[in-house]
Amino acid sequence: MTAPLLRVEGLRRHYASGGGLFGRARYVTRAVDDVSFDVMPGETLGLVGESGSGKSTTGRLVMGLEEPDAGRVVFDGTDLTSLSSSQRKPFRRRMQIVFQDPYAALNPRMRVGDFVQEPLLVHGAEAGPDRVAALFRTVGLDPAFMQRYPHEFSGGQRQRIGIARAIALRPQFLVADEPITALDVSIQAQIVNLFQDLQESMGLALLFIAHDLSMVRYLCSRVAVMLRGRIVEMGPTEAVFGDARHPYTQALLSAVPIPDPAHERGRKRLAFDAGGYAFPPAAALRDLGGGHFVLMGEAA
Amino acid sequence: MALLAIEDLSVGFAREGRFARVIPGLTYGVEAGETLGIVGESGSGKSVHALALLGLLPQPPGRILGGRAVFDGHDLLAMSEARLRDLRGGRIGMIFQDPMTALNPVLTIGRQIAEPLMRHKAMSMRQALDRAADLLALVGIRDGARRLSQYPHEFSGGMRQRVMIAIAISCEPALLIADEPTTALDVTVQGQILDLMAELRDRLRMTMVWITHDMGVVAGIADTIQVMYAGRIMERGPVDAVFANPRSAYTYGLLQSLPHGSRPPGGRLMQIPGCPPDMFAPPPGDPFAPRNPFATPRCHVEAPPLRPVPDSVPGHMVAAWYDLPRLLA
Amino acid sequence: MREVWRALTRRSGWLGLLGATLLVVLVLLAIFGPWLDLPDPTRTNLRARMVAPTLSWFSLGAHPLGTDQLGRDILSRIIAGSRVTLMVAGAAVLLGGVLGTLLGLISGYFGGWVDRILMRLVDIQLALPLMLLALMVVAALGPSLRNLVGVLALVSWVRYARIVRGQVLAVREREFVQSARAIGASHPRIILRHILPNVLTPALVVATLELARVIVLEAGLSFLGLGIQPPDPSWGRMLADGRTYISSAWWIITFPGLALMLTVLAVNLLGDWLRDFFDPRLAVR
Amino acid sequence: MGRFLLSRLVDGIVAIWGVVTIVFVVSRLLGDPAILLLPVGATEEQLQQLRAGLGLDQPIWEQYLTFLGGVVRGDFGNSFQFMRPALSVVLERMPATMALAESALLVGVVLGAVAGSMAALFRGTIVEGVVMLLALLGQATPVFWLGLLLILLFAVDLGLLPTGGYEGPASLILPALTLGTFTTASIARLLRSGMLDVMKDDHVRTARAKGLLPGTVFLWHVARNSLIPVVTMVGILAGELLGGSVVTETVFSWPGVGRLIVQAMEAKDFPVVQAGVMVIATIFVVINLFVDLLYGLLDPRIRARR
Repeated sequence: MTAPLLRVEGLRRHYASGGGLFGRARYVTRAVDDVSFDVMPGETLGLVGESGSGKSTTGRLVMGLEEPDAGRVVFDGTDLTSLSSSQRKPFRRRMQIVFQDPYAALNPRMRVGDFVQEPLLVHGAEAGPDRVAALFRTVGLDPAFMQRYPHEFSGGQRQRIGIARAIALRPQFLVADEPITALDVSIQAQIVNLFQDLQESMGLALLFIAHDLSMVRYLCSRVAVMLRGRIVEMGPTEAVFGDARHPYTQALLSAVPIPDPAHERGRKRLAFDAGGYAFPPAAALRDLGGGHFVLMGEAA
Repeated sequence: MALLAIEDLSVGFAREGRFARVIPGLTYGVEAGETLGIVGESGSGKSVHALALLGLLPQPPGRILGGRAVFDGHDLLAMSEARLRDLRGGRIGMIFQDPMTALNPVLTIGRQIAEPLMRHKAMSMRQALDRAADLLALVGIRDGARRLSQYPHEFSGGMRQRVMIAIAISCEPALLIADEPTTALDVTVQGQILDLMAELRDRLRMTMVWITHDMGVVAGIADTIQVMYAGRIMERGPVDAVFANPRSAYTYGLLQSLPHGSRPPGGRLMQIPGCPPDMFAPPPGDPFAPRNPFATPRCHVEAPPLRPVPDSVPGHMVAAWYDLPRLLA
Repeated sequence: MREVWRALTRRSGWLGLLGATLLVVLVLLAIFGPWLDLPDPTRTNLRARMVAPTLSWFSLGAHPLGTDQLGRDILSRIIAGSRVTLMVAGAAVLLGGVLGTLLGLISGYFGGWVDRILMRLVDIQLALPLMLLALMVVAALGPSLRNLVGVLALVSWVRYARIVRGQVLAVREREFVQSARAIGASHPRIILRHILPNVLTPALVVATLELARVIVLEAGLSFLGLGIQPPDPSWGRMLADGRTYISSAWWIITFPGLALMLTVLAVNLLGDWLRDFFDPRLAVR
Repeated sequence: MGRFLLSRLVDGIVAIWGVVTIVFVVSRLLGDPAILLLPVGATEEQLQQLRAGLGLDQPIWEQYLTFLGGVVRGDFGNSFQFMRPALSVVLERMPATMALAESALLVGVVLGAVAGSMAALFRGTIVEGVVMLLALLGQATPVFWLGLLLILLFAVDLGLLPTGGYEGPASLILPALTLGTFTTASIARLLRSGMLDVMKDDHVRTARAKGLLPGTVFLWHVARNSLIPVVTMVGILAGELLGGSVVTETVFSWPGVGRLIVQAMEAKDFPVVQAGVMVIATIFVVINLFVDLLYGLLDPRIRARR
């Protein structure tokens, strides 16, 4: 068995809100609470959950865009959380991120060619126009677009530009934070196929954060389901989708609309109150065999 | 008889001195008791035409260029604003996409539900608030009497959408237009809202127009599906027939580009190439032709009319010069 | 550039165009004033005291806008006054703008205690009506031109700092800045390449609005005798001097005030248009 | 809510403390008050004596603490001109300043609100054009010039109203109009643009989709929501108003705090300057405290956050 490329252990991030000049914080949001998972080289792990479940924060913590309150992010054997930002820089070549909103993800005052070139310059890599043009072609864009500004592009094209920037340094690992959510339906498949092509040609490992369960089922070999900052179920995609054990996963799967009228007419949705659900005491991920984990209390 | 019959509705938009006919001429009807699901991407004109019907389209930049929309025997577009106002919120209810912004943040929920009742049912504030509490119970919000005095920010997104539904159905409308009411919601909440809407529709015997971009949602709630692209109807018909046997390359592409189950090794999604047209410079002919691998030369020059599909169920119509089943075979 | 032109010539843009034109004319007059064939603005002529305006432009030696109580030509004094006013206000706005933008950038980007201290300083300064602050400082340091510029800059940095900080806070969370952090770009690079270009336009908008405020403030100080000192002509001072003669010579206070109002109007028009063009959200300040 | 009030109060006190410090620093920059106080040709001994009497021979931080202590007790020292406590000199002039500022604010809020609403309601018509033109001119006209013009027109030419002074309500009209013009113009413009923005909001579309009458939509869904930025603006405008009062009072020979400060500055009577500035800064801070409270009343989201 090979070693995981990325190992996340006990990651925690709490946000304090409220409070003032002297008061201590009034509310604590457990954005990410004791999250652990591995990503193997070349593998795609799906991270699903609803808005506010902590999935995007997890991605940001993995990338070091936010500091965790506790826990470790180990990349290829090195604990990144203990590194200074200059020690961390070499790892930035090897792991990158693609964002959700293709409108906010590009600097509106920078030519897209410069934007794609920037990581090459920052890391002192070969950054000539040919290299940038090659990147444009890799993501299916005409290199003639390099001189243009972001507002001249459609959503799908912008997302391609964001991807070109992310893969410029040939990373081994990519966080894709809801990369298709903001796109039109007819464009989503283009981007998913692009991810697939890149994965095959570059051997990329992918942390695919999404709330579209059908897409996750299609794209990911393993999936982790998050609820209010915690992973409640994780395992090989078919195990989780075919034999969901956690009530939240079951409710989620029962609610996914399927484009098939006959199926939809017979559907029974399971009720689940995500906000009111109480985690059982001493809950921990327990192995059901075959790498399928479910968050359960001790009694179970 | 059709409760709502739209004939040749045409809507334009002006921006920075340029003009676009975002809806070149739309004709369709909704039968009483029917649920029509309108599917389309951004820019397909699905939301714009609904706003235009009710006189809610901001003009300018929008402009209604012509057509009729007969509701219950009267043309909404020819009606005075005062008469249209009597219908809005009364016999025609509407629900919008984003429950976070669709409610007034500085007024209590109770007042916002009570307003249409006072307006259309001549209730006093007191009566209206009593009724509002019942309506909250109807849309599944417990402890309604207490929650009436709360403000929108004290409600979650799903709860706010329930409040919007309570407002829309408060006067028991004959027609309910729902513009992407579940798009901004999480999957499980979307499921709850879909169930609630189906139940209310049956209980109040409402006719419904449900606008969405999600094929899965339409499959669940609609009797008839109408697929729109670039302001035109590409295909329309009973959901079972259209999903089982799509005749428009666009409908087919949309359905095929969605993932089904897990990926077979080496498998790829079928993708629709290109991107939606710029409505300020639309392609001549069939607007989908430039992205359509099945397009015939005629598609590029002449827009096809919406015609019945000969060998399908009644009501199944498609706008295409090509014969998709034959091309696929 | 073409976009700017199109926006300027649009229906709502003509006011901005008007402002820009007025301002350009004013600046040209201020620069080329000395080359115009006009009477010396500081030369007194007691035989021609309080001559009423004549509009015979081309007759040599005439006073189109009249003369003041010392017989000085009002038109040439207004033009000479515009030089001083524009120089003082321009320098102050530039100085205040650079300082405020810099501090706003630092405050917004790094946050923490630097931010807290700076913003507290802003609050304190905002708790003091500007006019009073300027009055006090000028009274303390003496009304030299350099002090005046310094005081006006001190008064205006606050608004830049506030707006720029707010913008930085918004831009900092945008995904392209996150992306720059993700590729390991240095702080200076992120600030200079990604943040500064995206906050410059709001800062420019503030600069025009500040220019108008500072011009009025300077005129007010001069009016109270604490601004530009004689013999340098200044609009505020001309108004103050003309007060005494208000019942006998209306033109002494009318024309300098008109010049002041037109200048402020021009700058405001341009500023409003810039704001609407670049960022309508800045409207609520 | 209580905690919020407390924290705003602390903010206000910190701001006033900052003003005190600025005033202290500036007054020490003013030069040696002893030289200013004594007639020319005073002996070094006399100077030393006066310095000791004023506490100017103490180390600077001790002077600062003494000054702070004085401020807390309301003791700014005696006015050099009037030879009695500076604070009481200032407070005597307060009613005049308050009368002026209050009337100007009233003029500004009422006229501004009416004009702004009209402009928004009749957008695209001549009404909006006229209101906006007047508002632009109003914002561009410096108070001292406007004051002079009004005097020229109503006092000198028409002889309807007094040119200045403080005799009866008639003498308040011109100064209040002068001072209130900028406020009127600013509120009119802000309210108009605020209303036009709110009119585009989704919730107004919801209100219209309910079939509500235009009056109901405007009053409850547009005007109600547009008030919030206006209230913030009033806090800022209060500062402009207090600063503007310095000039307005000078133009109209209005016996208020502003004119007193200017006169005291000319006479280097800095205890009065200090007391005057402190009083005005305090008023400003108190106004903004009220604005913050009002803000919470208008916007339940903010109420909840407190």
